[in-house]
This record gives sequence, structure tokens and C-alpha cells, in this order.
Amino acid sequence: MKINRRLFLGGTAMALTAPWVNRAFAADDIMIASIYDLSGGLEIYGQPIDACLDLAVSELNDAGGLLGRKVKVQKYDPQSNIQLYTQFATEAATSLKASAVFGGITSASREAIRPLLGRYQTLYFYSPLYEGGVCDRNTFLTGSTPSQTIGQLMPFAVKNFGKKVYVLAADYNYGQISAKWVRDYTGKAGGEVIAAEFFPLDVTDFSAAIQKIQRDKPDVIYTLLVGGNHMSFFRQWAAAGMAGKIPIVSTSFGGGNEHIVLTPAESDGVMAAFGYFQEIKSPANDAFVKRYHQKFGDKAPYVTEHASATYNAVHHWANGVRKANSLDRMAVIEAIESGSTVAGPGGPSTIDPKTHHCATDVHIGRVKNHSFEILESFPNQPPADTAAVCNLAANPNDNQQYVIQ
Amino acid sequence: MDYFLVVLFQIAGTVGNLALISVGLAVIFGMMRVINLAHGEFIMLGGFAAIFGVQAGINIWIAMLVVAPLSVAFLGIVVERLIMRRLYGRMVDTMLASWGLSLLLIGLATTFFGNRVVGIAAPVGSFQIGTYSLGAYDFVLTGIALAVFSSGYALLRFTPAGLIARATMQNREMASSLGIEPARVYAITFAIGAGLSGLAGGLLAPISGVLPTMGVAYVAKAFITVITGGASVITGTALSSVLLGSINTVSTFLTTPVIGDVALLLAATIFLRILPTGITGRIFKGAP
Amino acid sequence: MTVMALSRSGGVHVALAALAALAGIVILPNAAPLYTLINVTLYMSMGVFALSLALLWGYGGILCFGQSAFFGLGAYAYAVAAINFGDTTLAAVFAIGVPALFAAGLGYFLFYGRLSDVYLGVITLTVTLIFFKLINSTGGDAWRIGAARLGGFNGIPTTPLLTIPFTRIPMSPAQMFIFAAISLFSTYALCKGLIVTRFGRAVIAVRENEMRAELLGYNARRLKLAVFVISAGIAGLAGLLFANSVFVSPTMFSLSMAAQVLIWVVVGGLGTLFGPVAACFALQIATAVLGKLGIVDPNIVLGLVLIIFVVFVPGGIQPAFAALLHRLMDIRADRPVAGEVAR
Amino acid sequence: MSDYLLEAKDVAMHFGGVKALDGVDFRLRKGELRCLLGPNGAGKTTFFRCLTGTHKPTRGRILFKGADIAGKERYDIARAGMGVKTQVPSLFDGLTAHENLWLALRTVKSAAEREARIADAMERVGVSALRSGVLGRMAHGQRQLVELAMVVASDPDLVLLDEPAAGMTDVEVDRLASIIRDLNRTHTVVVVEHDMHFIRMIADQVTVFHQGRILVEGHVERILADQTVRDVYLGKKHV
Repeated sequence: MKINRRLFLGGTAMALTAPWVNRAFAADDIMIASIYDLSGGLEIYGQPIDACLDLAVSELNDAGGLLGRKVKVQKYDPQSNIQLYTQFATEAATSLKASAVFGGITSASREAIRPLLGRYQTLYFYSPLYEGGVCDRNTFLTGSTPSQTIGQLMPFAVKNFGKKVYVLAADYNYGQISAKWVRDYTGKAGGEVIAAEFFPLDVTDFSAAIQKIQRDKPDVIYTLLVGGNHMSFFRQWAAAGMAGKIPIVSTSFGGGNEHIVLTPAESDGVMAAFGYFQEIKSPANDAFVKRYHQKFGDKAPYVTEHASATYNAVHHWANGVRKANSLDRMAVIEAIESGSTVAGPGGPSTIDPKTHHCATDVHIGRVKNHSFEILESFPNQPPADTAAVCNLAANPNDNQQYVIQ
Repeated sequence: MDYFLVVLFQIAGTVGNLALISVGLAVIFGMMRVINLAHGEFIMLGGFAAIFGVQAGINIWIAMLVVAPLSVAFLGIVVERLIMRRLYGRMVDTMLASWGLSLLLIGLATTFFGNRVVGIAAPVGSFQIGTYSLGAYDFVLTGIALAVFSSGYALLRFTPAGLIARATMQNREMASSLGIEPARVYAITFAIGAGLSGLAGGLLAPISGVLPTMGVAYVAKAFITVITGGASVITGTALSSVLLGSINTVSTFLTTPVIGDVALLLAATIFLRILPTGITGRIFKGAP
Repeated sequence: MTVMALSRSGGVHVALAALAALAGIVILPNAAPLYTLINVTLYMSMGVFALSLALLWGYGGILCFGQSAFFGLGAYAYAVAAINFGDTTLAAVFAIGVPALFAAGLGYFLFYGRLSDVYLGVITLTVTLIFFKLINSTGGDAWRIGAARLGGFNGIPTTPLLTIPFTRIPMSPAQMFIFAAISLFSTYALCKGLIVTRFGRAVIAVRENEMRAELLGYNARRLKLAVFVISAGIAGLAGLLFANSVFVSPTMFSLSMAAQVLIWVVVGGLGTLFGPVAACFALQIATAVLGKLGIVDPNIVLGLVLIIFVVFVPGGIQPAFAALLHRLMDIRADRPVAGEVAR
Repeated sequence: MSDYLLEAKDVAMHFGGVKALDGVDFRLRKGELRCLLGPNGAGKTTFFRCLTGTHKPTRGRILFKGADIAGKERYDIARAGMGVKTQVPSLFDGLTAHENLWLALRTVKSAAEREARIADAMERVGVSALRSGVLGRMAHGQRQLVELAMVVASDPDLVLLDEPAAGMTDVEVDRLASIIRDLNRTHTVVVVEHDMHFIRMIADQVTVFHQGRILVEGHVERILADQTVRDVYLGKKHV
């Protein structure tokens, strides 16, 4: 009995301290970390983001890297499990000592690692679109916020379809807060949210909700559904013969390839507002899409707004490093704050120094046979919602997420 | 009044759904006392089999009703021969081994099928009740569930094969002393149970996406339905499906799907406390 | 060697565990990199969690599928109490008290219902699933207890860190590591000690044969309820440690968390205490390394490990190790030491 | 306090339609060695289970040392001073004989006294050699004797033995008889049995059960010669 215990203890202690992170990195490479779900329920969001990050980094290295050094990415796959997010963020900050961390898909995972990266003084970029309100000097957010997308989509929906809006949202902070913004902007546009239902991410049975919608007879349905399980709403909606009967608008549909996975009968006609669509006709986007398919082939995942914003985030970081001519966190932050614009595929993305968010173009698209046709575009929309409450120039130590009441 | 009718139809749909996802487990756990925690993954693989069948050009009905059950039944035989055969009588060990099997199948499915959600459109249209339009597919499911349960009941109750299966499950030694080869009966019964789970997966594919981790949502509900049903496998599971299915639907309509599920779990817990051996531990005692 | 004999020689095991804990406390904080320190703190919190089930199932014979209910309840009680009262020492008491209290209520409901162990297992599994579904749907800001928002799927990321008792200074990762090491060691010693007491022996008797124990005057239901409450308190302590090394979220109640702890006890060895803790460390490290290497899906490895252990090593690693060593000693020792072998 | 150690008044036990016990009045004095006889299904085992708390009687009262124990929990009855050996040996199979007896001495605080009583009980039943053997691996006869030793060790006011001789070889039965006689010197004993040979060796007072009632009571020789008892046993006549 006793012998085996010493053997055991000795063994485990040794396995822990030995640095098994044996990446073959040259000593002088610049290390950045990427934490995106590449397996589990959120894989559909992670794959395109990961591809665009690689594309941006390879562009930097092809142009000679930064400060004369190559940029290397250490990738972590949290497997759609928030517990691994916190573990990997801690490792990236304390063991890898990355100069920047690009990570977090759901708002839940962002709020899990943002405080950690602040505590361990590691620069953080969050690129997916989200519910807005984060005010943190150590964090830059390159995705769109409600005022940019919902702010344009609601007037469009109320004008074209009617005043009575029925909201279906994912039951976590993204869904809850965005639903409040929908209520706010619907009111401003003269409409009214007649009902809002919230569904945890593992719900697959929407038959009751479909009956309730038919009972309340709204003019337009606003969906903020997220993840693989929620796609069954659109399947069951079509199966109930309701496809096309009541228009559906959303600021999350398409972010998870829903329009590709679902059949045209289930997804045609759904309208969405994003900072980027792969179908945008512009010289910058055409070149970007060509480079993207050159690098990853034609079967590469559809580029969502989350992915294009990640591409922008890497370049914003690069601008900061070049301007500051150093990797020091504060120097890079101040350099980015002094002004950084990236000619992104969806149009110019300009950092707003007071909120660390990006002013971007916003487009409304409608699904037609697995792809979006662009209906309207709104150039250079500012992150008005966050700007109303957050001013990092005035109080730089502000570190919280403001939530609309 | 229409809305009331709609709710009633909805209950029938949910009951059919619950019965279908539980019948495979009723056979494997109810009859064979094997706690199969990989039941959810059998359903998932049934879904994938149906989808790959359709993508390979097979008619959707044949893919769902034939390809899915057969492929999972075949997997059932392999699993029974390799793992379960050594564990009969050790119920807790069957649970842990099947939990390992569940993790293994999720891992393999994620690796080979990738985690992209795949789906096929519901093959049946919809119909109107007053101003409400309902998916007809749910009632096709309920119809199939009824057919499966009645044929299962008939098979077990009236055919010699059914008698042999029931006898072997009750007393393995006595059965072998009468010339029945228990190992073969166990293998076939396990395969039938797995096949039924595959059938459920195939039929569920059109209305809910198929992804490697979908099984987790079904295993708990199936278990609770079978256990609340009690000793007699087919009758008990049918009864508890009706009971729990209605409670789930009514509470979902009144509140939210989450409260609906919680109501189902709570109802089952209370049933088990009052009738520790399940519903058919009392009424319909002895029915197969 | 029977369970009783095994426990009589507990003194040796506890002394050795003390040595290991002391070594860990002295060496690791300054030798190991910060990241490993935090990870080991997490593994130790899981170790305490494994001990809670090892005691309940291994010695109490109570098959609880839903031990993660108490684990999660402890963490949430700590988070809510710490946010509302500010004093984390009091919150720590909540972390242990709330699950224990809940276990008393649930235990009374279960044990006074004469349920067979499989039904009991399924009901405890249902309870943890009910918690998972309920907590998962508390996303809205209406769901708050005092100042603490439950946060639904997001969990409570703003859980205050444990402060050094009677001060306001939150523990640094190194101090947290030491606190976790002390908690793991003292829980191990508590369990080891508990088994040797008259109460512990009575619990083992009830596990062996409930009717005979009752015929000797032991109130089986009350004994089972007592060990159920104690193990829930230990699981609550594990939840507290987990809340301080990762963060509080509904996944603590999830099916996979309930499965993990069962796997550790089975792989570690039912009826032993050190086995499950060792298996917990080994499997945690394996999952983390596999997750990073990404060559194979961790589920495949975990699944295979569990199948192999259940089918081929039913006793679990510790008894298998012990048997292996006894055989080794018999071969090497030229004259078998009568006392040693016969014991 | 009534001068009876155990007194059953109009005890009845119905399972659904079946009347296993139909109004049994039974009295036992301190120091007696009483045997309960009767063919299978006569109700003796059901009566035994009502005494030990395994069943809750449908009707009637059971006074043990003056207190009514009908329907009480098994452990309360055990704590009141009743030592029980069940029909099928019910032991802690994973533990050694010594540990089984250790557990029987629930109320004994001091370790020394505990070890002394264990040794004495084992000596008295003649199983000292089996001290460190694990019960699960013992022969049936040995398990019966260890279970008897457990009951003796707990020093109960009343010893209830359900078919202690079942499955034993003749040699073991003889030894068991002498052990029970010796036990009766210090304890009141009730034995449920239907093995006539064994009963002749130990009994003086005997109670015969038939169809849920007590048919006749008295000295063993008189009872065994009684014609109605013969008919009932040989199944010729149904009273």
C-alpha cells in the first residue's frame, strides 16, 4: 500500500510542473492567444472566426511581421465549456504571457474571462457582435452593438411590416439585454413589443411558442436565438406551415450559418442586420473574399460578421503595436486610442477612443437560397449606446458593463 | 375553443414524442435491467443514419423507418457482444460502462460527423384548426408510436418469441435449463432495444437538428419515463408517457418550456415516492 | 482485507497524506508557475468533491447520481452570501450549511420512502437536472437574491474571492492553493477518522446489510440520512473551493459534472478514499492536456477509460494496485512475513 | 408489570384477502424455552415477523416487558431487548466474524468489555476458531452459528430463533441443540422449527400453529402424541 502511494504522488507532481506546452516557438516570436470554441455546440461560430484570425495574422507575417518579429498564435479550444475558458485565459495571461488575447464568443464567456485578463494585465480583444455597454480600458470590442444594428432594423421593420412585435430571445445576458434594446428602439419607431419569450440554449421544442405566436398574431417576429438547438424553431415554424406568413427579422440569424444549414423553405425571407455580409459588393470585400478562399479553399466556412470583426481586431492591434513601436500593454492601448482605422472587408472600422468600440457600416440583408441579398446599407454607424454611458477618457479605471434599464 | 383543441393536439404530439424516445430504453432497461446511459447517443446515431440515408438519395421514409433502426440495431449487437455481455446482473456496472460508451460515441460522432448541425425538412405538410396551423408531422410520430407500442405489446404477449424473451429475462438459469440459449436472447433483445432508439432518432431528425451532443437532452427524460412506468415494460412506459407528457405540455403552455420540463421531473419524483415500483407496480400488474 | 481492517490502519494513511499535503504547501507555491498553482487548486477542489462521493457511496453504500447538486448549491450559496454580506468567512459557512440543510430535507424524503438504490440514484439525478434547468433560466435581472444576480447561463462571474479570515484581503492564488491543500487534507482525515468511529462502523454495517443492522438496534434510515448530510456538506466545501478557482455557473449542476465524479470514484476504487482523489487528479490532467493537444476528442479517452475500468478492473486502481503489490511482495520476499500476508 | 415477558393479544395479519394470522393469543414467561411448531403456511413465521417488527400486525397488541411493540420499528424492538436470528442467515458478509459481533455490541462503550463479551459469546457457541474469517466465504452451518453468537453477544432479554437448524448436518444439529440448552440457562428462548428430531432434543413447552391460529399448547411429549396434531401434520384432516 505505502509504496504505491509515493510512486503515485511523485508521478502526479512531476507531471504538473513539467511544462508540457512544448510549442516549437522561436524565442523572439510575438505570442498572441486565441480562445474560440472549435468543438461542441458553438463550433459553428468558432470555425469562421478562427479562419479569419489566421488570415489576418498571415497577412501581418507576409508583410514582415511586427517590430521585425513573426507573430505566432497559440490556439485554445474551450469546447463550448465556460470552465475551460477561464482556465485557458489564465494560462494565456500567466504562463504564455501573450501580448494580446482574442477570445470569447458568447457574452457569457466574455464576462467570464474579461475580469481575469484585467487582473493579469493582458490586453483583450472581443470581436463578436454583442449587447453593448462594456466599458473597460483593457478591452477593445470590434463587433457591432444594438444601436448600430437594432437601431436601423427596428424602424425598417415597423415601417414595412407593422407595429406589433413578438420577440424570441436566447435566455442569457446577450438575449436579455438585446431584447431590452429591441423594446427601446421599437418604442422610438412607434411600434410595441407585445410579448418576449426567453429560451435557454438547450431548448429544442418550440411548438408551444409557435402556437402562442399564432394566438397573439404579431406583425413581425424579432428573433435573438443563438446556437444549434435554437435552429429547430425555424424548422418547426416551416413544418407548421407558417414560413413566410409572418416576417422574421433578427440580429443573430446568420451569425451561426443558420441560412446555410436550414433548407431554403425554412430560411428564405428572414431579414438580418449586421456590420458585414459575405455577399457585400465592394472592391475591399471582393478582394478579401478572394484571399480568404485562396487560403482556405472554396469549402471554407461562410464569413460572418463575428469573423470579419476578428480580422479587423487583429489589424487594430497591429496598428497599435506599430504606432507604439512596443508590445507594452499601456503603450499599445494609448496608441490605438490615439486613432486607428482598418479598411475592413465590411467597410472602414474606426476605434472610438472614449468607448473602445468601433464605428462601422451596417447592412440589412434578406435570405434567398442559402445566401443574403443586401437590401440597404448605412455607412459609419457610431456605437451610440455605449458612448452614452461610457467615457474612458474621463474615467479610465471604469471597468464594468452598463445595462439598459 | 380552437386554442384548446390545439393544446390537446399538442399533448398528443408530446406524448408520442416521449413514448418514442423511451421505448428503446424500456426494452433495454425495463426488460434487461441494463441501465443504458448511451440511450441518447443511440438516438443521435439514428438521426445521423437517417440523414446520411436521405443524402445518399434514399426516400426519406425508408431512411427514417428502416435505415436508422437497422444501423443502430447493428451497433447494438456489437456493443452487447463486446461490453454488456460481461455485465449482466451487475446493474450499477452496466450504468457506468454505458456512461463510458456514451462519452465514446459523442467523441467519435464529433470527430467523424463534425459538430455542424445537420437537418432534413419535415416530409409532411401542415393542417389548419380554425386559424391555427399545425405541423402534421407530430401526429405522424404519435401514430408511429402507437403502432410500435401495440406491436411490441402483441409481440411480447402473444408470440412464442415474446414469451421466451420474457422468461429468459426473469430467470436466466431456468431458461437455459429448458434449452433456451440466454446469450442469443440477450443479444437479440438488446439489438431490438437499440433499433427502437435508432428509430426514434430517425423520426426526430426532421423536427430537431441532429448534432453529436443532442443525446444528453433525451436520456434523462427517457429514464424517468421508463422508471415511472414501472415493471411491465410496454404498458408502463405507455402510461407514464401519457401522464408525464400531458403534465409537461400543459405546464409549458401555461408558463415556459423550462418550467414545463421541471414540472415533468418533479411529477416523476413524486410518483416514484408514492409508488416506489412505478405505476405498473400497482395497476396492470403483470402485463408485459 | 476487510473494510474495517482497512480503516483500522487508517492512521498510517492519514500521516502519509499529511506529509504529502505539507510537501505540497511548502514546495509548490514558490516553485511551480502561477498557472500550475491555479490548476492544482482546481484539481484539489475536485478532489474534495470526489471524497464526498467516495464517503457517501463507498462507505455509506448510497448510490447518489446527483452529487453535483450539492456541489453547485455550495458554490451558489457562497456567491450569493459573499455578495450580499461581504464577509466571505460567513459565506463559507453558508457554502457548507445550505447543501447540508438541503440534503437533510431531500434525504428525509428519500430514505423514509424505502426506495431501492437504483430509484434513489435516478431521483438524485433528477434533482440535479432540475437545479440545472432552473438556474439556467435565471438570466433575467428579475432573478436576484438581494444584491446578487443569479445570472442564469452566465453564472456569477463577480463572485468575491475568499478573504483571509477576519481580514478584508482577498487570498492570492498562492494562499488559495494553501487553503485548498489544507481543506483537501482535513477532509481526507475527517473521512478516515469518521470511518473508525462507532458512527462510521454503524454506517458500514448498514451498507453491508440494512436488515441485520436494524435487528441489532441501529436506526438505518437515520444513519443513512446523517452520512448523506455530511457528504453534502463536504460537496458544498468543494463547491466553495471551485467558486474561488474557476467561477460559479450552472454547468456545476450539469450531467457531465455528475458523471465525472462517479467516474473518479469507480476508477479510483469504490470503498477507498485515496483512490478517487488520485483518479480525479489523473483524469483532470488527462482531459486538460488532451483539450490542448487537440489530437483526439477528450470524450473518446474518458469513455474508453471508464469502459475498460468497469469491465476489466471492477475494483478500481487502488485495490488493483494493492493486489499487484501483494503479489510482488510475495514473489520477492524469500520467506513470506506471516503477519503481513495473513492480515 | 404482568408476570409474562411476552404477551400477544388477538394478533391478526392479513395480506390482501389472505388471513396469515387470525387472532393469536400467546403468553411467554421469563426463562422459558418455547418452540413454535406447525406445517408451512401455518402462520408461525408470520407471527415471528410480527414479533420482530418486520411486519406491522393488522390487529392486536404485543406486550414485551409490559410495553406494546406491535408495529414498532425493528430497531426500536431490538433496542427494547429482543435478539433475532432470521430464517435465512442475515450477516455482514463483507466483514469478519469478530467485526460482526463487534457491531452487535452497540451499547457497550468500553473496548475491553466489548472484546471480553465477543470472546465469551464465540466460546459459548463454539465459533472462536472462525474469529478472523470473512463471513461471505464461510459454509452455511458456520454462518448460522456466527449469527447465533451475534445474538448471544448482544445479551438480549428474549432470543428469537427462526429455523436455526435449517440446512445443518446431523452433527451440527446435535451441537446446536446443546448450545441452545446452555443458552436457555441464562436467556429466554423462542425457536420456530418444524424439524421434529431437533424439537425433541431441546423443547419442553411447545405451541402448535395451524391456519393462522394456535391449535394447542403444552409439554412436547404430550403434544407430539396428540392425534389432532398428527393429523394436521400428516395433512389428513383440516380442522
